[in-house]
Amino acid sequence: MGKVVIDQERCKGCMLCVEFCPKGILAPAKEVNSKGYHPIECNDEDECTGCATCALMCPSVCIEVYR
Amino acid sequence: MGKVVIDQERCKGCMLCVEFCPKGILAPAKEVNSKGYHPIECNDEDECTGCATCALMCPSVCIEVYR
Amino acid sequence: MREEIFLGGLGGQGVLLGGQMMARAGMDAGLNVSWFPIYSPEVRGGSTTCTIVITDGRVGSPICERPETMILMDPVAANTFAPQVAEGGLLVLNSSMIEQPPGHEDCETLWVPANDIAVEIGNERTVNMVMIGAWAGRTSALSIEGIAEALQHMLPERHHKHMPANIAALERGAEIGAESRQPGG
Amino acid sequence: MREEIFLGGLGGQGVLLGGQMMARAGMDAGLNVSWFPIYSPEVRGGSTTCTIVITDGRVGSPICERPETMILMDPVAANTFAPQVAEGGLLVLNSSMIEQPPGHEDCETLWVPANDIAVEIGNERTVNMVMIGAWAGRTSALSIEGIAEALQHMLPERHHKHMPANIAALERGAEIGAESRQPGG
Amino acid sequence: MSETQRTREFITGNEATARGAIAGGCRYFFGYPITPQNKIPEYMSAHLPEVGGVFLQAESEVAAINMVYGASAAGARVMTTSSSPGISLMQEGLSYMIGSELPCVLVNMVRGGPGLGNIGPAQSDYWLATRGCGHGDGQCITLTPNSVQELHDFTARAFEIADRYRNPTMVLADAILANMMEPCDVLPPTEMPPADRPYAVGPHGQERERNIVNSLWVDFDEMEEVNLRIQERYRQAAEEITDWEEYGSDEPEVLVCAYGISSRVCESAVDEAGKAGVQARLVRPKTVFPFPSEPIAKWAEQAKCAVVVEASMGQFVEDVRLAVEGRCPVELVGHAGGNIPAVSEVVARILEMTS
Amino acid sequence: MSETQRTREFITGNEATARGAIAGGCRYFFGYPITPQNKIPEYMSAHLPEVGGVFLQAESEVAAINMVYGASAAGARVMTTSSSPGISLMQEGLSYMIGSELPCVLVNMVRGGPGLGNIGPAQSDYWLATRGCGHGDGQCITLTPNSVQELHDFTARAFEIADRYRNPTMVLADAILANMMEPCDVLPPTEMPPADRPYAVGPHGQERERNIVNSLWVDFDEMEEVNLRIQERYRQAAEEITDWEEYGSDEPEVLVCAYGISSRVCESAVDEAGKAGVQARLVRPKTVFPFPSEPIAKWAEQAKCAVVVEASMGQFVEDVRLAVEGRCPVELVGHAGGNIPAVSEVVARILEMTS
Amino acid sequence: MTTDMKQVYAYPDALTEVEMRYCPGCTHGTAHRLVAEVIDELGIKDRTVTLATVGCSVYAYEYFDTDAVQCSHGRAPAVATGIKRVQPDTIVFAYQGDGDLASIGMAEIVHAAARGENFTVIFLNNAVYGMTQGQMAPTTLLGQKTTTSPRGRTAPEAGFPIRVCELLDTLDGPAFLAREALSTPPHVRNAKRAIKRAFETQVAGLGFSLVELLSTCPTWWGMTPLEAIKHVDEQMTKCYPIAVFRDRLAAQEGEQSAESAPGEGE
Amino acid sequence: MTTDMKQVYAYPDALTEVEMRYCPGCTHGTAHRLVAEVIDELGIKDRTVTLATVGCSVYAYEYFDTDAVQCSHGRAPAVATGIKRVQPDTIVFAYQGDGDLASIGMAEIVHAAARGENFTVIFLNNAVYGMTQGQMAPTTLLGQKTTTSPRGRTAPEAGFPIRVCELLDTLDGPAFLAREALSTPPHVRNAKRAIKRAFETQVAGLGFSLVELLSTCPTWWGMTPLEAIKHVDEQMTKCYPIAVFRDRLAAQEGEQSAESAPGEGE
Ligand SMILES: Cc1ncc(C[n+]2csc(CCOP(=O)(O)OP(=O)(O)O)c2C)c(N)n1
Ligand SMILES: Cc1ncc(C[n+]2csc(CCOP(=O)(O)OP(=O)(O)O)c2C)c(N)n1
Ligand code: SF4
Ligand code: SF4
Ligand code: SF4
Ligand code: SF4
Ligand code: SF4
Ligand code: SF4
Ligand SMILES: [Mg+2]
Ligand SMILES: [Mg+2]
Repeated sequence: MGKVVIDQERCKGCMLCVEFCPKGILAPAKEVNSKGYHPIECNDEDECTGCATCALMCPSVCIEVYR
Repeated sequence: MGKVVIDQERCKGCMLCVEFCPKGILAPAKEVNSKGYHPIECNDEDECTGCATCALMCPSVCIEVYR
Repeated sequence: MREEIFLGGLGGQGVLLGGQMMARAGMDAGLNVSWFPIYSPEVRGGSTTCTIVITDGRVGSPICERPETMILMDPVAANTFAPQVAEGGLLVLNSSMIEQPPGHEDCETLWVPANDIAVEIGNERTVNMVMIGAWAGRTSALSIEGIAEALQHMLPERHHKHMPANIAALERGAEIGAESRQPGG
Repeated sequence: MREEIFLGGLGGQGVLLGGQMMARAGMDAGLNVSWFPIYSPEVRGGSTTCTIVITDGRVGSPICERPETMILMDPVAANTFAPQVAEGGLLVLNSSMIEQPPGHEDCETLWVPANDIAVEIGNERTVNMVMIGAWAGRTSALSIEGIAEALQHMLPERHHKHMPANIAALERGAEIGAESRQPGG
Repeated sequence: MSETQRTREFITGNEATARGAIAGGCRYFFGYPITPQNKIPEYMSAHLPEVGGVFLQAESEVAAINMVYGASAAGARVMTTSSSPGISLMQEGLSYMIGSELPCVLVNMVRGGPGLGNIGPAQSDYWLATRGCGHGDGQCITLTPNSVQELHDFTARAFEIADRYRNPTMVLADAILANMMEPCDVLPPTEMPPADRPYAVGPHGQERERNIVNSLWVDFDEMEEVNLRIQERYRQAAEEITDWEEYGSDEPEVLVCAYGISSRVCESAVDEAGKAGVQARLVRPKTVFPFPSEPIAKWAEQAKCAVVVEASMGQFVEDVRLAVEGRCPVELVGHAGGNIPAVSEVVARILEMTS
Repeated sequence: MSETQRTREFITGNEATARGAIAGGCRYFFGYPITPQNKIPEYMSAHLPEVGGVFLQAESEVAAINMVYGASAAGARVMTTSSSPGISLMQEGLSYMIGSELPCVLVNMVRGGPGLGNIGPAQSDYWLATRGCGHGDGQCITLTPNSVQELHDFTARAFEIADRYRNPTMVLADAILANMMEPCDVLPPTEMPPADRPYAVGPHGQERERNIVNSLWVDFDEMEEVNLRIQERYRQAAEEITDWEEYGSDEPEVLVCAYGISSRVCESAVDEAGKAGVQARLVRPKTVFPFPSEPIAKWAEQAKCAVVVEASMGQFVEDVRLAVEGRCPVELVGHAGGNIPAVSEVVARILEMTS
Repeated sequence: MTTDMKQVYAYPDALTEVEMRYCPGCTHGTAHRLVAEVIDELGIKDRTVTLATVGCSVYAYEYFDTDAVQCSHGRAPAVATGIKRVQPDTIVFAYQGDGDLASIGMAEIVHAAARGENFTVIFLNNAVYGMTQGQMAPTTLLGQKTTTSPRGRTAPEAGFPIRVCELLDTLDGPAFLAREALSTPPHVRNAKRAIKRAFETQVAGLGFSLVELLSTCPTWWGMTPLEAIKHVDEQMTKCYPIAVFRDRLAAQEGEQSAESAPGEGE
Repeated sequence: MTTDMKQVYAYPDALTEVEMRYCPGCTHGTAHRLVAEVIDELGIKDRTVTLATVGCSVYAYEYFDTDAVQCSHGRAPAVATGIKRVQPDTIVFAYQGDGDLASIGMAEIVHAAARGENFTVIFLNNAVYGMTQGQMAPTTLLGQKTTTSPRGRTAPEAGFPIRVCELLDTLDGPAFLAREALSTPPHVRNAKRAIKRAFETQVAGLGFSLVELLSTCPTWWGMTPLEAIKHVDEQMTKCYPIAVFRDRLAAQEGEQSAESAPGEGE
C-alpha cells in the first residue's frame, strides 16, 4: 500500500506520470493551477502500490511517495 | 644509369639523402655554402642508378634526378 | 494625435499578436506606428507585454514610461503594471480574470468580461480581440474594419478560417467600449 | 658616460650572449645598462643583432638609431648595418669574414681577424669574445676582468670549462684594440 | 538597389536586417544562434536558398567569423550577425579581416552585459565596435540605425561601404530595435553584384598573377605600410560617409547627443524640453566610426552644455567629449544592464543643466 | 612582499614578469604559447611546481581565460599571459570575469598587428586593454611598465590590485620590454596569501551560505546594479592607484606624453630637445586605466602644445586629448607594425611645434 | 497521513526549493533530479560545485543547492579544469547541453577529456538549441526540422550528427563514459546508475567522467511530452545507441576483487 | 649533360622558387614537395587555393604557387568552409600543424569533418609547437621533454596524446582519412599516395579528406635529422599507428567496378 503526494502548484501537467503509473490511477484535475496547468491527482488512493514510478518520471519533481 | 643534380645553395646538409641513397654515393662537401651548410655532392656519378630515393627524401627539394 | 498603448497578459493570451495588429492597422490608416515586446526570460509562461505607439507625428521613443492606455488581461499583469498608467489615462481590464480594481483613482477604467465573451463566441482564443475591440470602441482611435483587415494581413492563410470569430469578438468588444462612453457606462 | 653598442652577426656567432655579457659587466661595474635583441623571424639562420646601452645616467631609450659603436661579425651584417653607425663612431669589423671596407668614411674602423684568432686559440666559438675584447681594449669602457666575470655568471655551470679559452680570446682581442689606439694602429 | 520597387511592410528589426542584407547583395551567411538576433539567421536559413545563396550555421562565433573570412577572400558578399558575447568572440577574426583588407558586414544586436548579462537592450558595445576589432590599429566602420527602416537601409548599404573601404562594417543596434516592428519600405532582393574583387582567390587559369590573402608581414616597414593604407581608407571614409541627423531648435541652449535607440528617446525629450521652455538640439550620429565631430563641435560652441544619452556607462560620451574639446560642459545620462534612459530622465537633466 | 630580500639580477622582461607574478602570490598559470612572451610560460612550467603551484598549458587562449575564471572562482591568485591575437580571443572570457566580479592578472606583450601581424614591438592594443575586455561596460585596470624592473614590480602588484577591485588587471607591455634584459631587483617568491575571498566556491560544510559566481542577471535593475558596483570600483581605483611619472623641465613649452617603451624614447627626446633649446616635460602614465588626466591637464594649461608618442596609429592620444580638453593643440607621433617612434623623430616634432 | 508510512521518494536535499523553469515534460528536470539524488546519496553536497552552462539549464545554479559557477557558452570544461587544479578534492560537475558541449565547446570537452581532468560532465543531448528558440544542434538528426533547418537537416547543407561518447572514447583520458536515455522508467533508472557511477569515478580520483543523457525538447520538437519521450526511444537511440563505453572504476574493482579473491594463488 | 636522359625527378611546378625556411632535415619540406607533386599530377594548380595556417608552415603561401589564404591559428577548416561554400569547384587544401589543428583548432576540424566539407587537410604532426620554440603539443608523447613540459610530459599534469584520425573516424562526414609517416622512402611513397587519394576524393566531390603525416622537428626534439626520422619510425608510430582509416573513393570504385564487371548477372 502506497501513497503519493503531488505538489499541485509545481505540476505542469505533462502527463508522464500518468502514462507510466502501472496502476493507471493518475489523471489531470479539472481545475487549473495558478500557472494554468491542470495538475495531476491520484484517483484511487487504495490502488497505489508506492512503486514510485510516477516520481521517477516526473520532470517537475513534484511527487513524493510513501509506502 | 642515372644522374643527380643537387642545388648546392638550397641544400641544408641534413644528410637524409646520404642516409638513404642505396648506392652510398652521396656525401657532404668540404666547403660550406653561403648559409654555412656543407652541401651534398655525388661522389661517384657512374654508380648512380637514377632511383630518385635521394630526391624523394630531400626536405629542401634540391635534387633533380635524370635517367 | 498620439496613442501610447501598453498590453499585458499571460503567454498564450495573444498579447503580442494583438499589439502587432493594432500597430499594423495604424500603419494602414496612414499613421506612424511602432510596436515592441518585452519577453520574460522563460521560454513559456510568465507575463508577456508589448507597447505600441500610433501617431500622426514622429514616433520618437517607442518606450512609454507611463502609457496613456493599458490593456491588461490577467491579474498578474494588472497588479504589476496598472499603477504605471498615466494620470487621467485609461485602463482596459479583463473582468473575467481580474477581480480587484487596480486601486488607484486618477484614471478611467473599462471592465471587459473578455473570456466570457470569447466563450460565448465559441473561440476561447479571441480574448485579445474582445479587449482590443473594447479599446477601439471606447476611443475610436482605429476602426474595427481597419483592425480586422490588419489581422487578416498578419494571420497565416491557414488561420483565416478563424477570421469570422475574431471579427465577432472585435465587434462585441467595440460595443462594450462604445457603451462605456455614455455617462452611465 | 654613455656607450651605445650594436652587435650584428650570423646566428651561432654568439651575438646575443656577447651583448648580454657586456651589459651585465656594465651592471656589475655599477652602471645602468640595457640589452635588447632583434631576432629574424626564421627559427635558425639569418642575421642576429642586439643593442646595448651602458651609461652612468638614465638609459632612456634602449633603441639606438645611430649607435656610436657597431661590432659586426659577418659580411651580411656589415653591409646591412654599417651605414647606420653614428658619424665619428667606431666600427669593429671581423676581418676574417668581411672583405670590403664599409664604404663610408666619417667613422673609425677597427679590423679584427676574429675567426683566425679563435682558431688559433683552439675554440671556434670564441669569435664573439675576440671582437668584444677588441672593443674593450680600444675604448676601455669596461675592463676585461669585469667582462670575463660577467660571462662566468651568465654561462651555465657545464660550460665553465670553456672559460679559459674565452678569457684568452678576450685578452687577444683587447691587445688588438689597445694597439689600434696608437696613431699607427 | 532599386529604390522604386520598395514595398511597405510591417516587420521586425531582425527581419528588416535580413532582408536589407539580401537587398544589399548578401548571398552568404555564417552565424551562430544568440538572442536577441535569432530571427536573422532563421530568416536567412529559410530564404537565402531561394536567391541562390548559402546559409550555414557555424559551430561557434569564432568559426563563423573565420567562415566569413574565407567567403570574403573568395569574393563573396557575406555577413554574420550576433549579439554581444558572440561579437567578443569574433575579435581575433575581425582583426584578421582588417589586416587582410577584406570586407564583410556584421550586425550586433547589443544586449545587457558584461558577461552573460541578459537579453535586454543595451548600447554597451560601443567601444567594441569603434575601438575593438581585436588587436592592432583596425576599427570597424560602424553604422547606427535608430529604426526598423534604417536597420534595413543601413544593412543594405553596409555591403557597399565594406567593399569600398575593404573593411568590416558593423551595423550596431540593440535588443529593442531587433525585436520591434515598424513600417518599413522594403527593398527587393538584389541580383548578385558582378565580381569586382581583383584580390579574391579562386580559379584563374593563366589570366592573372596568383592572389594571396594575408595579414602576416615580417618586415616592420611593410606591416606599417598596410596600416597606413588602412588609416588612409578611414580618412577617406570620414570624408565620404560620415552621417548624422539633427533635430530640434536652431538656437539651442542645450546640445543633446545620442545614437540608436537612445536617440529616439532624445527626440521625444527634445520635444518635451521645448514644451518646458528649454531649447535643445539633438545631433544623432548615423555613423559613429567615422564620427560626426563637426556638427557636435559647432553646436557645442553655441550651447551652454551638452547632454549625452546612452544605454551604457560612458562610452559614446568620450567621442562626444573628443568632439566638444572643452567648448562646453558635457553631462552623461547613462544606463546599463537592459535599462534604457527614460525621456523624463533626459528632460530632467536638460532642465537641471540650464537652471 | 619582502622588499628587503630583493636580489639584483640581469634578466629579460619575460623572466622578470614571471618572477614578479610568483612574488605577487601567483600559484596558478594557464596559458597558450605565443611569441614574444613564450619565456613566461616556460619559466612558469619549470618553477611553479617548486613553490607548490600549478602550470597548465591550455588548448587555446579561449580555454586559458576560462581556466583562469575557474581558478579565480575557486579563490586562487591566477595569471595568464599572451600577446595580441591571444588577448583578442580572451575578450568574451574577460567580460565574464568582470561581470562575475572576479580578479585575475593578464599580461599582454603586444606585437605588430592587425591580424597575424608580426612579432615586433607595438602598442596597438591600448584600446583592447582600456576599452576592450569584450562586450559590456567593463574595463581592465591597466598598468604600463617601461622597464624590466617595472615589469617585475607591476606584475607583483597587479595581484593586489586585481584582488582589491575584483577586476582583471592587465600589465601592458610590448615585444621589446618582453625580450630586453636589464638589471632587476628581484623579489623572492611570496608564500601563498591566506584565502581572503569570501565569494569563492569550494567545500564549506555548514559554515556559510552557498556561493554563486555568476554574470547572468535577468532583471534589468539587478544587472544595472552590478554595473554600478563595477563603475564605483573604477572610481575608487582612480582615486587610489592612478600613477604616473614626470621627467624634464618645470617650465615646459611642450608637453610630451607617452607610456611604456615609447616613454623611454621620449625621455631621451626630452633631453635632446633641451639641448636644442626647447624645454619639454614628459608625463608618462604608469596606469592608463585609471588614467592620470590631472597632471596632463595641468601641464597642458601651461605648454604651447602637446606631443603624444605611441607605437600605434592614434589610440593613447585619445586619452590625452580627453585630458587636455582643448587647452593646447595635441600632435601625434605614431607608428605601427613593429616600428617604434625614433628619438630623432620625436625631437623633430617637438622643435617643429615650437618654431 | 504518513505516520505509519516510510517516504520512498522525497524531494532531493541537493535541490533548492526554486521551481525549475523548464517547459512541461522537458526532461531537463528529470536529469536535475537524478543528479541531485546522486549527490545526496554520496553525501557530497557541501563539497560540490555545480557548473551551470549556457542553455535552458543556465539557471542550474538556482536549482542545485551547492556552490555554483555560471560558465560562458561551451567553456565549462575549462572552468572545471581551473577549479579542480586549485581544489582537487572539490567535487565538480558541469551540466552541459548539446549546443554548449558539442558545438561551440567541442575543443574544451575534447581537451578536458584527453587530459583526464577529474570532474564529471552531465551532457544533456536534446538534439536542438532549446534556449535560443529551436535551432539546429550538432546532434540534430538528419531530416529533423529546426528553426535553422526549416526543410529538415540534410548532410550536404549541414553535415552529419556528432556522436560525442564515441568521439571521446578514442581518447585515453576518460575514466567513465556512458549514454543513457530519459525516456522510460527502466532507462531513467539506468541513467541514474550511470550518473552515480560517474560521480563515484570522480570521488575515486580516476579522472574524467561523462554521462550523455538523451533528452526531450517538446517545445521545439513540436511534440507533446509523451510523443517526445517516444521519439527519444524510437528515433534518437538509433543514431545514439545506449551503452556504457568505458568504466575504469569497474575495471579497478574487477582487479581489486580479483586480487582479494580468496584461495587464488596461495 | 642531360640530353639523352629523361628527368625522373623535377622541381615541382606547384612550388615557387622561394627557398623554404625550415630547419635542416625538417620534414615539413618533404610534405610540401609531396603535395606539390600531387597538385601537378592532377593538373589542378590553377584552381587550387592553399590555406596557410599558423606554425612553422605559416609561409606556405610563399611556397605553393597557387592562390592562397593565410588563416588565423586553428581556424583554417572554417576558412576552407567559407571558400568552398562560395566556390564549390575550387580545390582547397589546408596545411595544419598539430598545435594548430589538434589544440586550438579542435572544434573547427571536428565540425568541418562532421559536415563532410569537401576540402583536404594535410595534417603535419610533429608532436611539438615548432614555430613558438618547442612547447608541448596535444600530440606530444608521454615522457617527451618540451619547453613547457621540462620534466617530460606526464598524464596527471598534462594529459594524454590525442589521436586525431581515430577521433575523426567516429564521424560520418569524412570520406578519406589516413595516417602516414615521413620517415623512410617506403613511408614517404605511401604518404604521397595518401595525399593523392585525398585530393582525388575532393576532386570527386566526396567530402572531407585528411592525411596525417608523422613528421620531425629536429630542432626542438634536440635530435639530428636522422635521429629524428628514426624517432618517428620507432616511437611516434607506436602511439600513432599508420593506417588508412577510411577511403570512400575506394568504396565507390569498388562498387563501380563491381557494377561494370563483365559477365556478371547477364
Ligand atoms: C558566446 C555565446 N554564443 C551564443 C549564445 C546564445 N546561446 C544561449 S543558449 C544557446 C544554445 C543552447 O543549446 P543547448 O546547449 O543545446 O542547450 P538547451 O537549451 O538545448 O538545453 C546559445 C547558442 C551565448 N549565450 N553565448
Ligand atoms: C591565437 C594565436 N595563438 C597563438 C599563436 C602563436 N603560435 C604561432 S605558431 C603556434 C603553434 C604552432 O605549432 P604547430 O601547429 O604544431 O606547428 P609547427 O610549428 O609545429 O609546424 C602558436 C601557438 C598565434 N599565432 N595565434
Ligand atoms: S507510486 Fe506507483 S502506483 Fe502509486 S501513483 Fe505512483 S506510479 Fe502509480
Ligand atoms: S510528471 Fe510531474 S509535472 Fe508531469 S504531470 Fe505528473 S506530476 Fe505533473
Ligand atoms: S638517384 Fe638513387 S642512386 Fe642516384 S644518388 Fe639518388 S639515391 Fe643515390
Ligand atoms: S636531403 Fe637535400 S637538403 Fe638534405 S643533405 Fe640531401 S640534398 Fe641536402
Ligand atoms: S525549450 Fe526545450 S529544452 Fe528548453 S525547457 Fe523547453 S522543452 Fe526543455
Ligand atoms: S622548428 Fe621544428 S618544425 Fe619548425 S622548421 Fe624547425 S625543425 Fe621544422
Ligand atoms: Mg540542446
Ligand atoms: Mg607541430
